[in-house]
Amino acid sequence: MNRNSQLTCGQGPLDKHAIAALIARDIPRGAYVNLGIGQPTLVADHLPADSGVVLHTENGMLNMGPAAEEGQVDPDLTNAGKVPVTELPGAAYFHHADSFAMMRGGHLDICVLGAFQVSAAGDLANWHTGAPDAIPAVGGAMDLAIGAKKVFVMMTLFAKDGTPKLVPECGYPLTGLACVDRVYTDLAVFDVTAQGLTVRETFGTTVEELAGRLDLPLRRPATA
Amino acid sequence: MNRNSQLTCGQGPLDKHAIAALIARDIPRGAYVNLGIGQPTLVADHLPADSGVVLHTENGMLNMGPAAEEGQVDPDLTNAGKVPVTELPGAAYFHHADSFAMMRGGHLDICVLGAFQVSAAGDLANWHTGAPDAIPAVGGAMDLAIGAKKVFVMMTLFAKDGTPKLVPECGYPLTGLACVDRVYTDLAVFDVTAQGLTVRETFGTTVEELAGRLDLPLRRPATA
Amino acid sequence: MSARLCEHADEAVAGIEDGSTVLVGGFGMAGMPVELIDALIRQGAKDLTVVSNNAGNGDTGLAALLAKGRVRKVVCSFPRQSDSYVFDELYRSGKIELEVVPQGNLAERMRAAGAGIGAFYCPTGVGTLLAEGKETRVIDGRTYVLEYPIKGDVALIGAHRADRTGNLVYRKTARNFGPVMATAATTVIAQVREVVETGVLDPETVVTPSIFVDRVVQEADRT
Amino acid sequence: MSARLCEHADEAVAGIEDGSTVLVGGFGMAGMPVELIDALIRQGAKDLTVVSNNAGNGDTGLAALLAKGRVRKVVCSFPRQSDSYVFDELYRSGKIELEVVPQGNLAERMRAAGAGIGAFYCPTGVGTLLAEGKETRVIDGRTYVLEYPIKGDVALIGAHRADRTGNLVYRKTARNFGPVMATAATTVIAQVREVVETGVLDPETVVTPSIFVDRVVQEADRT
Repeated sequence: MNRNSQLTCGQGPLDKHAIAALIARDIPRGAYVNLGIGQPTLVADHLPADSGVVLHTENGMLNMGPAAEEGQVDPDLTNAGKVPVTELPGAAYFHHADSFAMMRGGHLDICVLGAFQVSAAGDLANWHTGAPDAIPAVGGAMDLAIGAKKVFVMMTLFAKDGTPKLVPECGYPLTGLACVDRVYTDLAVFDVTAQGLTVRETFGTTVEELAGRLDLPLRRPATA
Repeated sequence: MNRNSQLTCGQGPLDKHAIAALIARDIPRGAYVNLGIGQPTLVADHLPADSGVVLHTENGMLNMGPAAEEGQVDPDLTNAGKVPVTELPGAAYFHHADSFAMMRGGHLDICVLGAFQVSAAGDLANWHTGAPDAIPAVGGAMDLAIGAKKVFVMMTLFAKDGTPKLVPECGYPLTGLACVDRVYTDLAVFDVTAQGLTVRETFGTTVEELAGRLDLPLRRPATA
Repeated sequence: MSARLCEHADEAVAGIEDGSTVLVGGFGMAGMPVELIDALIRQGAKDLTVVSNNAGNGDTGLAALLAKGRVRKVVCSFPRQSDSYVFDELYRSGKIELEVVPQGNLAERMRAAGAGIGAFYCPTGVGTLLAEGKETRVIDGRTYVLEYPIKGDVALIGAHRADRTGNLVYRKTARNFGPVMATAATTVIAQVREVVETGVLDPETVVTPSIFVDRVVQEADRT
Repeated sequence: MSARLCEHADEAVAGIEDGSTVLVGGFGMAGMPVELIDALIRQGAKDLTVVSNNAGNGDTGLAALLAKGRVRKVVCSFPRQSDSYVFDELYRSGKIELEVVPQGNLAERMRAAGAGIGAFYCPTGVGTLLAEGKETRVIDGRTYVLEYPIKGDVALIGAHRADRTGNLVYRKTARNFGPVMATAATTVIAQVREVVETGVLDPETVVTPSIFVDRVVQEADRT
């Protein structure tokens, strides 16, 4: 575990803990946030104790606490990944229709999701490889993708085989159309804007280098 | 008050308490029932103490008890007519969307409503006289009319001016189409069936007399 | 964002703009946020659309807001009551618009707004005046009317207790429209009888989670 | 009608017919009505459509029902899990149908069934495989997919406590689909840890009112 990774601007590539720390830094105080299953859950480890950030889990809870430690496990209290968790003061429980109404009605400030691919227009593919023998399983991903006020993606910029995951158009089946606001990766952070992808920061690389490796026009931030 | 009116078959016309007693007699044990504002609330007075009938009030409660007596009044606890009421063991409170979902989703066994007119096809008019200067006010009537498994109407058979309230077609604006199952009046009880109106009982009159006064074909029950 | 605790109802209603759609909780007086309505009268916003079950009783609360001429339109299920003379007079003299909505549609349309539903096919009102001109569809042999969400700019609701993050619990039938309206407005302002420390409310019993609540004020006669 | 208290899970599931649509509560193991599922296996109904968030784990509960070949079709949001090998094998060998539904649609479609809604325009899944062939509509500039209710013949749910009339309370995130499924099925059967006398549950905290509950059984290992 590397929970104490510090943001090292300019150095890179970042490991998953450093990406999680970056995301945590960008979550405003008191925000209501859903962290998707898998790597996005690491973001919780990097939220300051006094952040006032309230975590939502789609199986019906606000103010979810950290994973249960030994002796704290309660089979009635799990997160969306079915991992035993804990409860913080100010918690509330609700049923699934209310939980998803909360998501779909635009009440969550931010959700953080993993991705197979994100397109230049902010289309998200994160539920299905489309492989003929794959068993499709979507869970709450499509609801989160269209529901949260801001959708942050956390992923590596390139797949293990070196192909980019930030692409002109997604090849994998979509989770949602034009729903991603920002993409946090090991090599850079991107904003999806009406004018295209804007690079916010790079880690151990440059915008020019990235532009060469991605089949995409990249913009620098207006202030850069 | 005449809470002890007994059903006097063959005698009539019935007063409102006797009609209420008739209706109470026909409500099965343990049924979930909504009693409309006005005269239908009298039905509660005639339910046996051990009936197990559960009263619903659309402002968000099941197992509503009798009207509050002096010293019991709680401004947070009223019925749909805004009259202070009480709570019985087994009560539950819920919000308005849940309360109307319960009604509209077909979960109530019976509702009892007043009416201006009921048509031979079971159309109900009970919310609006259609007069040009009338201020329309519908409340929950349309939701109850289409939602309860059985809709009972409680009314006098003739208006004060002598015109029938059971009519070939309603002249007043409708509350619901083909929604009434049974009509309890001072002179007779009618079932609305696919074959037309069937007279279940008369009080101080006969089917022939009623047929003469109503502009409607009337059937006797199959067993009569 | 977490709810803000306000010292006074005037602070709680600050910034409500002319022309706003204001959802007002309560069923009769139960759950009616009287102090917030009084503060809204002092605040002065006008040309309002008010969505509420009723259209005011007597001379106080909603009726007083209407009497001041601040309300352009009322959307409600039951405007006519024995003491709704303020509304009656405005309506009959053509000084206020009225949209009568079946009570279940009022609740469900606000729920839809809060739940991200674009529109829904509803069994209530089919074949009646209140469905005239509305799209209908037969589904599985039953006719439905298409109904659209009602979204508020502001909701003023009354609740029983709040914790400092804005979680709300209600009491008895005063719950009524509060929890639904809390999901359906951009800014949700709750008047409560008591504010308790966070952690005091049993999480199983919270009816309106803090995510829906923007501002909380404790009733003045209880502070 | 008020709920019937059953002595044993076998009595609670009696009469479930072949070909039924069975809503099964739980999210993972939290809220999963394991004793009712085991009783359903003994009861023998087959050709079932099961609606549940998942498609069974390991060899017990829902997975055991699937393994017995009783289920024709699964409607769920997330069939694939690390230990969903029973489902995986049936699916890959073409022995079971699968309808994947986004989790929010699963909940909302059952809510619609329980609330009398004929269909609703939903923002989830627009432009994806799961909306293919479905009607869409642009409302206020946003595209929605038309979704229809999911109604059950039977719901099997797990709750924490019931009173003798069938009012239910849940515990923590084991609440999940139970309250929604309880509104959406013709016959609702609840497995609870404890049955208490009527009047013991605080009416403010009842999550599923007794009107929705047909049969209640206390878990065998707690009687």
